[in-house]
Amino acid sequence: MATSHLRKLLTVITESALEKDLCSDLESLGAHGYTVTDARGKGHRGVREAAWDPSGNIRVEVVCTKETACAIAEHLKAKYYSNYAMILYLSDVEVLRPEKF
Amino acid sequence: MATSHLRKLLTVITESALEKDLCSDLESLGAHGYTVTDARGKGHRGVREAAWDPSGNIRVEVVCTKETACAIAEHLKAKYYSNYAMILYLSDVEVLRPEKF
Amino acid sequence: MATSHLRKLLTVITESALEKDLCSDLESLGAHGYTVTDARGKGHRGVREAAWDPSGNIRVEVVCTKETACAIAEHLKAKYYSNYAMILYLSDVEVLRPEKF
Amino acid sequence: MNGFGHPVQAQNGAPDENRRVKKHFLQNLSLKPLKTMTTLDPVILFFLLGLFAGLLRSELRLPPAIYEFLSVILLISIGLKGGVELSKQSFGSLVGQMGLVLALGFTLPLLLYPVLRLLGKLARADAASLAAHYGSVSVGTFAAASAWLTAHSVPFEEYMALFVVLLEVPAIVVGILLARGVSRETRWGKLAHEIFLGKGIVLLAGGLIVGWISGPQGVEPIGGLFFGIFKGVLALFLLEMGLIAAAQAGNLRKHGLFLALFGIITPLVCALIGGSLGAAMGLSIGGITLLATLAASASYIAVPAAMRLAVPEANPALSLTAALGVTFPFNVLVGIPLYHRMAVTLFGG
Amino acid sequence: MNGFGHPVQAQNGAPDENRRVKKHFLQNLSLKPLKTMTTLDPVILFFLLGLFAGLLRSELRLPPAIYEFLSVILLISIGLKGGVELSKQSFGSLVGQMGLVLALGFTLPLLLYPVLRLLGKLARADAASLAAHYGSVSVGTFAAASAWLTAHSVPFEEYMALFVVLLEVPAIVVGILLARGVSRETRWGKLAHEIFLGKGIVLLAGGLIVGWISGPQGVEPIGGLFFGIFKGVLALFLLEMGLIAAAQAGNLRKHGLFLALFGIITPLVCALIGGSLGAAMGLSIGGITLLATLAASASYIAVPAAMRLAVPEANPALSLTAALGVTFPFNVLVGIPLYHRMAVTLFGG
Amino acid sequence: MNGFGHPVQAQNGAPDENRRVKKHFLQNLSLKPLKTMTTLDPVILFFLLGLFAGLLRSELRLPPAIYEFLSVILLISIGLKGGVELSKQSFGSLVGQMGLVLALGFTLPLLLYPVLRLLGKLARADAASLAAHYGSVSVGTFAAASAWLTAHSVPFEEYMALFVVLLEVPAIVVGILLARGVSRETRWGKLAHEIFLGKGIVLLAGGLIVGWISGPQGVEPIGGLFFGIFKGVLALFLLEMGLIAAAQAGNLRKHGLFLALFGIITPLVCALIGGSLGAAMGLSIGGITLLATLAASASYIAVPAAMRLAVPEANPALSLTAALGVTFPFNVLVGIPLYHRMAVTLFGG
Ligand SMILES: Nc1ncnc2c1ncn2[C@@H]1O[C@H](COP(=O)(O)O)[C@@H](O)[C@H]1O
Ligand SMILES: Nc1ncnc2c1ncn2[C@@H]1O[C@H](COP(=O)(O)O)[C@@H](O)[C@H]1O
Ligand SMILES: Nc1ncnc2c1ncn2[C@@H]1O[C@H](COP(=O)(O)O)[C@@H](O)[C@H]1O
Ligand code: NA
Ligand code: NA
Ligand code: NA
Repeated sequence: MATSHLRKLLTVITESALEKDLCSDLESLGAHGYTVTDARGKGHRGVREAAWDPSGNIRVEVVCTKETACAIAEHLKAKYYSNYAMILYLSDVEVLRPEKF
Repeated sequence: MATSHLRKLLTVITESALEKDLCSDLESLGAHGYTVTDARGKGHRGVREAAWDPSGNIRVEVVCTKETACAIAEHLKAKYYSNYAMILYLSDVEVLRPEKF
Repeated sequence: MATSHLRKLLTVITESALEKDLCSDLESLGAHGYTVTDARGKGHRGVREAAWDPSGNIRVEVVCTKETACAIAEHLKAKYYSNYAMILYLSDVEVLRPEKF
Repeated sequence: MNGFGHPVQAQNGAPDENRRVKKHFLQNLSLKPLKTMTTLDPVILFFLLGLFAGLLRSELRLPPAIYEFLSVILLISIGLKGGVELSKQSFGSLVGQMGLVLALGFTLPLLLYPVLRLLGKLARADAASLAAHYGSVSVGTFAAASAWLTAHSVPFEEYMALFVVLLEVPAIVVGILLARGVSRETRWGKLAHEIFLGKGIVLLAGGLIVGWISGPQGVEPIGGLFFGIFKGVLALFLLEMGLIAAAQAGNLRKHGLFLALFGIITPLVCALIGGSLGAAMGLSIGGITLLATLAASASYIAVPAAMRLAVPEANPALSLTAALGVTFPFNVLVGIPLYHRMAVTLFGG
Repeated sequence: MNGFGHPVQAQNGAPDENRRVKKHFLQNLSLKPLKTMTTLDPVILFFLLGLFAGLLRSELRLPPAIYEFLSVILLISIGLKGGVELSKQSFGSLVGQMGLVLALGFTLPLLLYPVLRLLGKLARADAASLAAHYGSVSVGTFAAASAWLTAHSVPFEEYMALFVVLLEVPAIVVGILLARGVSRETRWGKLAHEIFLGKGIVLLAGGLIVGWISGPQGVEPIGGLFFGIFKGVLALFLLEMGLIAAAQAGNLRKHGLFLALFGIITPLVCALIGGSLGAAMGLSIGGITLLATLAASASYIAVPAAMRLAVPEANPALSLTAALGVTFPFNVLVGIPLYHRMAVTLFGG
Repeated sequence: MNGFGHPVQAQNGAPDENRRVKKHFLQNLSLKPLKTMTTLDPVILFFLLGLFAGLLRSELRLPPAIYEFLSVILLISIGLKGGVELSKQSFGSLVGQMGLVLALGFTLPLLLYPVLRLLGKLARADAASLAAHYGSVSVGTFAAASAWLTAHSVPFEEYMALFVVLLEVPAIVVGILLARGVSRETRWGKLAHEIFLGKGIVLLAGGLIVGWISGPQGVEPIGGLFFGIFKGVLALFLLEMGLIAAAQAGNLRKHGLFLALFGIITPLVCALIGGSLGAAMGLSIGGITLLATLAASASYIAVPAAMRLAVPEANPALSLTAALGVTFPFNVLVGIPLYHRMAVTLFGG
């Protein structure tokens, strides 16, 4: 696999209520795609159970360049961190087709 | 993103039946939070289908310090590995607000 | 955790319709296990909503050796990339029991 | 009869008979403490079952998809039923009532806000959000109240489902204005979309319109799902609501006495206002009871969703704990019969 | 009657009465524009509700598990009903009809393919895939058509559910052959497995067999779920289908006029072919209407799944947009009554 | 009648008529092999459908949420029905029976354990776990048995749902004691919580209590969901159970002949013990059949969950394969009629 390229994987875990807004933020900040799964969990803002719809979490993944990842992270921090249950982390990934991300 | 900090992401994949016990273990070992998603899969203990509730897997993620991650990993290995379908892996992640993890 | 070992985590995000074929490919290429979660998302081939079954995505994870990961990645690229919605990325993970992967 | 395949006997047994027989049986057993329960509908017993199971931390959890399914059926059923009755009314005669009900929806949150600011010493956003929750309505409570009235053979204006739709929205608008003021740039277009096209309104109003167009015989073929199993669906829904209400108990301990008191006193006061309006509007005793219940109920679906996006700095735990953990159980277990008694006593001349 | 616990009045009200009353009510209101809707079944109104909610980008989304649940009940209900009627037929008398219907299933895609290649200028795989979609059938459309006929008191051959099963498969085989040719190594074994053991066929054929073995009284105890709430389940299913159809609208804009035209003209032509065959087979007017509807309908479950695996280079957006975004709504809203009128006019001597 | 909107004819057709007609029809077709199936209830046919679809590796998979939904309705229905009948009994007269049934629950696993250790040569934990599974009961099997009795017009003591609750727990306690001994520190508090507040017990016992408090007429308004569609829900549930049972077939090949033999012989022996106890308790033939079936059935919900946490070193594949892959199908397809025949032959004097 000589042709692999480095990108960033940004993972955001937050309230389901934000899905729509968050995804349109991601697109306008330059992400070429995203993947969402339903999740539940616990953090500083307590248990989020998913017993009924709006009480659950979503887990959003974006593979993108380092610059885009940082821009998204800063934006989310500024816009959502103070009022919403949200965590966010970044890791390094290799991709095969760099033009896609 | 000058202010990013290194943490460990611990991912555990195991039987849904363990969710309650596992999460309380995580908390008592110092995790500040965790995220759970439902999953299915196959490993050394065969196919786990999620066709009905207890036959499925969960995928649990914890972002924490290296020390906590190792403590949790050792604990889970000792307590569950011999009798339960379980795998566990660690990776490096960058977080924005280190005080949360 | 002196005894941790390096492996690759391969993550594939693709159409749910491929689950059966993809999993049997993984096994025949040497993966010792895999984990599947249901997902939705957006990419070059548009929105995949999961509103009804076949319109959704799956997110498949495989922990394996570097060689196996590359073999799988090449195979998937050759077999599915041109006709299916699919992305694929690799990252480094540490595992406790190397013989399992 | 010894099987599961057939409905239980006496489809036409009068409810009074029913209660008499039950009392009789319980007296024979001489289980005195149960006697107070003789007026408990099975749907209420299912709510209690969920509540106890939740408080005892039972494993019992219904998948979210089931909760969705049950609430979809409830919303459509209520809408359909209301629409069918609406089709029997001349629309003109209702415009006056509709205006008054809308006015109630704007007034209630305006009354509650100063109380929350001054007595509750809550921050502006939190006070506005709580006011919006209690100014709006809970469809589950409305369903429980209709079922209670039916079980007690109290007739009511079936078209009141229309009032549920009307009462759902104004409090949201008022709440956002209270939190943000008029000056700041709230994205009203996006918000209106969010509110009017949310699940609750679409299904309730959609059901109303379908019922209204189709009329009584038109909806009959789909009645098996939407009317025939309605009360069973309500029982399961309340079981789930009991579990959800119990899950709020932890928060309740945290946020203290104020929420508990607010969650009980507010519905009492609002019921009086709503009931009086109903009487002024010339509703029947059943109708007065229902309007009182609507005023007394607090939203836990439409308003939380709207507030989370429009007033994110309001703490959602506060309003959900009060609405789901205190007011919903209070209304379902104590409030509804109380509001009926109130209607009879004050307006039953 | 003032509660939710009981089905709406007049279980035995004749449908004609029904429509007369409805018309009467709407005239009194003098809401002229609604008058064209007087023949709209509530299940169609629910489809429109879903369509509008979807087009307006409502929050309304039913969890996939509910969609699955509804479609499982629909498939089994249709199968059971067909099987019960089959048990009243002598099997021998149907073999001829079955052969003709199978021939229809092989012929339709062969007729459509050249049109798509020459007029539509589509690539081979895309033309073959679209031909397979339109050569096969949609169970949801069949259910809507049966409900429409029942609501309009048009009798039909109930065993036609058998034809749904028969028409589902041949077009898939033809489509794959058109795309791949006979020479190339298609894994037919795997494909046959995929097709015959897919959800749709298993439940429909399974229901048929159960109904056929059990006979009318045998299935009666399970009738509460599979017949009693059938039309309500269909209403919810069509609500969801409306949402799904609306979601295809975006694609429609992209893929332009051709798909829209193809999605409307094809069902008209196919309906004529299917209806003529039905008349030749000696079916009743209702049966002719149903066979016309089946021919006019396009698969959106079995065929997309099979094509995705067997002809992956075909763009699934093309066929789904046409089948779900154009043809399904067209058939449900306009086609079914039209095909009935056609049957009466052409073959109603 | 030619539509889906109405239940199939002859709501009051006697089951005997039913079977006669069916036989007649099948003889006319002269399909001899089918003749043995004439006593097959449609719910059993749905089980077979699931089994075959599963063994043929069909795509058919119901979402887990549906499985949950169906089992919630089943558990509550059975509980309600039992509770209603309980409300007609004097409680005192049942205490004796309840004691005997509890004793049965403690005895069965103690009888099975030595057999599994000595004949099966199983490890301590595995033997204890299997003993617990077979000492406890399966609610699905109970539902199938009640439906079978009803379909064959065999009356039984409806309050036996109470025995299901009573039989569910003791075997778990015995199993854990057998695996762990008394000395070791098992966390009984946590376990008791796990067991008594598991989904199964809460819904079954909850339904019992609600039915018991509400009485026959009290539960009537919720009967549409819990009784009206019960048998259809059971049919879908058994379809799913067929799929699940088929999925165990792979394991069966692995774990060999012993499990297959154990899974068939154990229910036969247990049925004899349970049936004899029923006869000694003075139950009717239907009641004897049901108690035999309960004794013969193996738990696949409550016990697996409890054992997984309390005796994790027991291999869950062993007990699930036997209980789901062998004993459940055996009981549903062969056992129930057999236990009825046994009851008639041995105790039918
Ligand atoms: N340390 C953590 N590890 C993994 N997930 C976390 C962690 N902390 C929080 N989360 C997830 O992020 C959500 C929001 O976190 P918080 O804002 O801290 O309440 C929680 O509901 C969890 O699902
Ligand atoms: N190599 C692997 N890669 C990804 N997931 C795995 C792997 N091995 C096992 N798993 C997951 O972990 C669960 C338990 O594994 P095991 O204990 O090996 O049966 C499986 O059901 C899979 O979901
Ligand atoms: N940049 C990305 N980051 C995360 N997920 C993506 C990204 N691009 C695509 N995906 C996911 O992969 C699926 C297929 O992608 P595509 O083939 O580009 O349509 C999408 O539906 C998304 O779920
Ligand atoms: Na209110
Ligand atoms: Na067609
Ligand atoms: Na047993």
